[in-house]
Amino acid sequence: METKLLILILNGLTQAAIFFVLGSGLTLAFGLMRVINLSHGAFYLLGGYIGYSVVHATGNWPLALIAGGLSIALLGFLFERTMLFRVRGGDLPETLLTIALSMIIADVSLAIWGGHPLTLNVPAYLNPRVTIFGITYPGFRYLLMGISVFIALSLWLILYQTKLGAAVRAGVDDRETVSALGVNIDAIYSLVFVLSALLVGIAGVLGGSYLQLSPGGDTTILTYSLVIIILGGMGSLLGTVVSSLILGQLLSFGLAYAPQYSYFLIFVPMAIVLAIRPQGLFGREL
Amino acid sequence: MSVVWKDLRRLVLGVVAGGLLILLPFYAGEYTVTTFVRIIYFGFLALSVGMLVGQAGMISLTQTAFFGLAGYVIGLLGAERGMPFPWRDLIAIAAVLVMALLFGLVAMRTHKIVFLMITLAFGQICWAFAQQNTSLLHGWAGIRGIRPPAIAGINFNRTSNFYWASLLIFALGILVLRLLARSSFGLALNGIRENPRRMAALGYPVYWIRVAAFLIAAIYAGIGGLLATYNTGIITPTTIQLSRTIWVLLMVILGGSTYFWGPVVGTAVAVWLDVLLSEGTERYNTVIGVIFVFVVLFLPGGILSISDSLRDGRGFPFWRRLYARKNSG
Amino acid sequence: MHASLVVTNLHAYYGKSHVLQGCNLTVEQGCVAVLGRNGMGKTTLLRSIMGLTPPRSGGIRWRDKEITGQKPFKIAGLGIGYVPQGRRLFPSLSVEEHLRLTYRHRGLAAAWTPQRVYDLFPELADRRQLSGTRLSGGEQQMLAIGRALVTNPCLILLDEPSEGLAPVAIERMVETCHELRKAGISLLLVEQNLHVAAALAERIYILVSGVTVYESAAETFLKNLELRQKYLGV
Amino acid sequence: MEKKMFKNLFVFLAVLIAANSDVRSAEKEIKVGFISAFTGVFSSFGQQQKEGAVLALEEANYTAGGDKITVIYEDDQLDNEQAVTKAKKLVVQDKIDILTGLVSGDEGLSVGDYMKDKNIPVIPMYSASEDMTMRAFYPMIVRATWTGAQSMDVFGYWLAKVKGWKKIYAIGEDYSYPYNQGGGFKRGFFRGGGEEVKTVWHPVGTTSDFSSIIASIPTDQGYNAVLYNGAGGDAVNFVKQYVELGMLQKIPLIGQSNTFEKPDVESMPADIVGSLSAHHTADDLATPAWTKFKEAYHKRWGHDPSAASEFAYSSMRLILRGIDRQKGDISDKPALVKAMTQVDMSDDPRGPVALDPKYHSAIENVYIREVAKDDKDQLYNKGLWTVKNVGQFGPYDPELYLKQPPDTGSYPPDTPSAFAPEMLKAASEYQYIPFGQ
Amino acid sequence: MATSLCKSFGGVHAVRSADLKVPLGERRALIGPNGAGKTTLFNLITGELAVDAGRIEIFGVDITHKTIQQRAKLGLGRTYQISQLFLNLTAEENLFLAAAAGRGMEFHFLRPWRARLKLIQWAHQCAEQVKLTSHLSKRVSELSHGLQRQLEVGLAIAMRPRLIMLDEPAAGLSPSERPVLTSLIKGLSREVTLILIEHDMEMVLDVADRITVLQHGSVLAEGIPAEIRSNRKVQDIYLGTIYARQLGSN
Repeated sequence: METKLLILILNGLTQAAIFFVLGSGLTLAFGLMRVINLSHGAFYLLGGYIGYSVVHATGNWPLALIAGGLSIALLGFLFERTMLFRVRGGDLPETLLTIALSMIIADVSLAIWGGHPLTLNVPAYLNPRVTIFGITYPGFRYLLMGISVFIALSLWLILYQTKLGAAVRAGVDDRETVSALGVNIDAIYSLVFVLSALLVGIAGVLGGSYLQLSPGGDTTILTYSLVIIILGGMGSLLGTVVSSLILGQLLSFGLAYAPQYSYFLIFVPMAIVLAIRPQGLFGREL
Repeated sequence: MSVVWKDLRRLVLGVVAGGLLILLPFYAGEYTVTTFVRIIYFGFLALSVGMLVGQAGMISLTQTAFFGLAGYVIGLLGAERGMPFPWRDLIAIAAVLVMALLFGLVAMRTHKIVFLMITLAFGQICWAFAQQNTSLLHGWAGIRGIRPPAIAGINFNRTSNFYWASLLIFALGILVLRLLARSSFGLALNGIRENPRRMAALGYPVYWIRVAAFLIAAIYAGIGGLLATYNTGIITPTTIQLSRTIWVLLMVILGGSTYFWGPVVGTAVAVWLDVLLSEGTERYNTVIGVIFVFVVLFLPGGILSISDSLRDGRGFPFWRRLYARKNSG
Repeated sequence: MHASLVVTNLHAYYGKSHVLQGCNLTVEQGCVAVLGRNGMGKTTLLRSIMGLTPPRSGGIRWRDKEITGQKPFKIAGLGIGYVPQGRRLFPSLSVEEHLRLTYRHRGLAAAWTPQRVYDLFPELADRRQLSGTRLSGGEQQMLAIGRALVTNPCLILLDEPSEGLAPVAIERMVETCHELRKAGISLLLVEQNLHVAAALAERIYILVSGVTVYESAAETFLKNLELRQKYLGV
Repeated sequence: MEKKMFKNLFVFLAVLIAANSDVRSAEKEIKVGFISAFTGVFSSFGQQQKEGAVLALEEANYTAGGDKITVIYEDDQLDNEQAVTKAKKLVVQDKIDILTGLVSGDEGLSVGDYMKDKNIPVIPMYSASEDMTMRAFYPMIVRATWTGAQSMDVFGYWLAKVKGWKKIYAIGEDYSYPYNQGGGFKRGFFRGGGEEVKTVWHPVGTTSDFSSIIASIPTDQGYNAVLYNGAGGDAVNFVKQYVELGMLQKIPLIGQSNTFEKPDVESMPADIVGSLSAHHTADDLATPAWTKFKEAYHKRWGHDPSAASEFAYSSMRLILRGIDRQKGDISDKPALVKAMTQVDMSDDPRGPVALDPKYHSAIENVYIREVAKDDKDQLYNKGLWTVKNVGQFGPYDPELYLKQPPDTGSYPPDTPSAFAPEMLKAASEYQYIPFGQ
Repeated sequence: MATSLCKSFGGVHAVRSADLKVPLGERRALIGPNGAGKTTLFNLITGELAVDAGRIEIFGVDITHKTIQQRAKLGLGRTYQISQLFLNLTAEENLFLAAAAGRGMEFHFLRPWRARLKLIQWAHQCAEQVKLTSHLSKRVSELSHGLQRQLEVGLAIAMRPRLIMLDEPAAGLSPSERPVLTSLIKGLSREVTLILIEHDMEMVLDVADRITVLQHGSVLAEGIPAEIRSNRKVQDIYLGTIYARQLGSN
């Protein structure tokens, strides 16, 4: 039973890892641009699919990770530069545009990759069966946690230790003043959106390797992402870490002890937090 | 004089349009009638969303949940437990009101984009519950075999009868909403949309007015849900899934959220588009997505804004938009 | 590296209200002050120069280059520093980060670096890691000036720098401005506090309802009590 | 402004009405409505169905009984409300003569419910809800395919009786089709002497990480196998994680009929070779009918058929042959249905199929299969045993069977003791014949 | 009416211990340099900001912890430095909203607002008072800035307050537009108490019965206009202690 508990915690951490990669991109874009990117789920799916095609063609998983991430970053860049910037500042048009994009992406993906569930083959050297303290747990999941921690640290470093990060935070505080001081805030907007897209593209490849990709996955992923950032507080990196950890464990233990209601369960902390603190655990008042 | 003339013309137009609608089952095919029934029940849902978006400036993504809740209640009470009309229907509306009050009390503490996200989350909670609860709501399968009641010996299983009943309810719904929009409550809602801060300073209970608007909108969604469920005979979690919610929002924006008739026009176009597209192409989601992008970027006021800007001599909004872009760039 | 800002017949709107209704102004060397009562468009004038409120018509030339309608960051990049009204520091950034964020070397030998700013304002050096908004009013103003300074501008636009400051702090601020001028930086000052303007400016412009109605050497204006009464009510 | 809007609305309505006046074509054609999930979560099955049906139609050159066959495809995204709406559209606007398609059990029941009084034959293809041909049966339904329990009863009985297994841990998707599959399995397993089928349900499509469910499987309580009672994306996830967590070494994995179906099995790790399941098809059938079908299918679509595509092929052929039998005169719908039930389907690719005259359901072969690896390292389902002539009631007396409640998430119970004792006896015995004989 | 009010924002004391007592019917002006805390004090009284310490009372009722709405119901009306109007509604609708405020009209769901003749009449009267009668059916967004400022005052009087607080009513007005507003404010009923923040000294001297001067968040001086004009301390904050000498020597 001890083993079971440990595995459940490890599962929760794995879930948290993928949740964090998902949520961080969304929360980053929201923090600076106040854009709720509802095509986040579709980006995830597409990133995963592109990764799948790369693995299928080359057998090179790390290449797929990079390709999936970069292609979504490129898509994000194009979308931001050609459409999103035209409606900047309008909640409704921004939201609607991202919805529309997600419909198109999901449908085009269905046309290209079909409706069968696909999964990226992780090469054996990345997925050894690791046994620690008598618990056998897939090595890829440790890798996943590692990648997630790496991303979290990188984001923290970028945001809090670089000039770029300072510019981003200053832009969140007062975008007008920061631009009057010589910072090209529009370029930073694009950059943040691209970074957000890159992260979700990577999440797609990771998720497609650890789970699977199939039509309809986009809305599920979008819902998870929204719950993560609402719970943690929109725009807060720390909040995303904490809420990913909470939701990961909740989902893991929920599946073990009340599998029928596991999905419903993840909404419970969100509902409680919303009723008490509408801005989320670590969010700022908007 | 000209005012009288205008009123007369409006009256004539109204009577002719009304007449055409009432006589529809006599000159149009059954499927056309069925489609109009769909327009009516989705129209209720669109009015619900449109009232919140257009009149009160609140983008709510929970309305389909109320739509579904009403359907589930009549399914549970009517089809499964044999409760007669109108009790099950009244209880359904009451249930919608209770849920709207609960959600409203929480959601109205927030504004704008946070409100949008919270209502989105509420909608998802309802969907997740409906999908996962197998003991009461039968999960995925939902509830089947819901039939419209026979009232005064009229069989509402007949498409034309059901259509007339729906049309009557819809006309009443439109009338009430019209009165509401012109009432001091409607004006207060507009005031809140424009400037909640000033409304508070004038002494209006902004929070409660918003809650009341949310309740009224929920009733409209609920009525739509009743009609829809009677029409299809089943209620399932897919009725309240996210894509449906988004679809409804599209209808409202397509028609023009700030216009009274906007949601209705949008629904009519969208439902018909759905019918035509699903026949013509398997990729209709892409087509709808592209239309959506087009509307948001170039026709943000919706279909009804076309005639407005033509009348103002501003040209077709699409070209105006492009032109403005060129100039500023 | 000499400053030359020429504003001609500038019109700008704030929403629907026509705030600048034909504004003319020239800054060459030294310090120019724009005076006027509240709501006369002084702040909007600075915002228009910075590109934050793009003018509807009229021209802004900076070193013989048209900058009307440019993006704010480009204008800043051309060597105009900005100290906004009310300081507008970034709550999320520490003092150090404020200075590092806007620091631009421009290849100058005697560039203003964060270190030089600390030398100028030793009180900031002690509070490097503190959030900018947790400083006192005077320190906040120092930081706002320092933040503009490290962009190494030739001209700094100062919007009501004395606002909300204690007399001692105002004195300190005035001293600082004198030092900046010695370092060859021109100043365009918007003030309500006549004494700050008097202590700093060489030329004075008066703005009434968005129109420059008066221009002269500072002394001429300050000595003329009748004019002061007419335009400023003091 | 208002007047303008009103006018717009009016013009708009007029246009709509004009555009939709119903026109019936004069030339003689038979219209077949085809509702399935071509987009959304189940789109994979919808696609396979379409491929199978199109193959049958092309072989018949889109004619039957001398008439042209037109198929109208409608996508319902597996949304039951949409399914009914689309059925309505097909009936009322397109005036179809026959309705087919239908992937899921609930979809079948919903559409079936609507079609009840429409006097139009309904030929469900993959929808396996047993009630369609049992408790909710009406004479216009002809199902030449299967019910959820049909193959699973055979499978459960075999595991208990032949392999001697006593305890199974079943994890399934929480909706009606797995209920029926699980129900069939339990009946067969208990009848064969099984002692427990511990059942856990999880939500469909939204659970992506099953590892916690897997970690909760007790490895020390003597379970002989874990039955994964789900399909599609969930199955791929489950199986993958089951393998990765090293569970395969502890407890063998078995599946319901669709768990290891092609093409999903191709996304699963090769470690699962040997995992058992039962279905009405097997990928290595070597009968001439199957080989012919497989080759034609491969030629037309570039990949191998699955059960879903074979069922669609066979159902479409049933429709065409039924029309042939009536020589194209389909005005008498009950006669058409009767003709269909009399169609000779002994040459069906998956083996001979006959129709039960009372409930219009299929009597056919069940194959017990294991996952194997072919020479190209692709996984497939290799036949082990064949049981012939299995009907939807299995070995039970139909009246007795119908007296039992329908299968749900909580019925049948997990142990035989809480079970109707008469259900533990059978009217007939299955004959397990080695595959290929 | 307000005693020892304090408010600080992140370490900056915007208002520290300000006392203000305005008798019924008086017209009081608040002046002081930018950042002296005038608007903050204003927002404390109207309830847009919460009080850190101190007590506010109007017409004998303690309103320190009352909501904005409750204060409005007690008869407190205000205008804003930056117009807070309902831009996409007509001027008439704007005035009606203010006229109907606090009269329980907000939950009359079905009766058209136009049917409330008394309120309409009152709204029209207010429109006349702020000289907007000919613009009633225009959308506010189509009105000029000057007319919007007049409507801003119109909204405040339409809610029949007993105390009106005007926050820089002349902000952004051209000199030609100012007299209209000044006469309009002067023409208000004497039963209404008035508190006004304004920088336009001409207007202040013209309108106010008494003037309160704020500096650094506290009251520096208070008196009738003539007293204030000659008050040495007030001159100091305009002329300053440090630079007065310098200026004198210039």
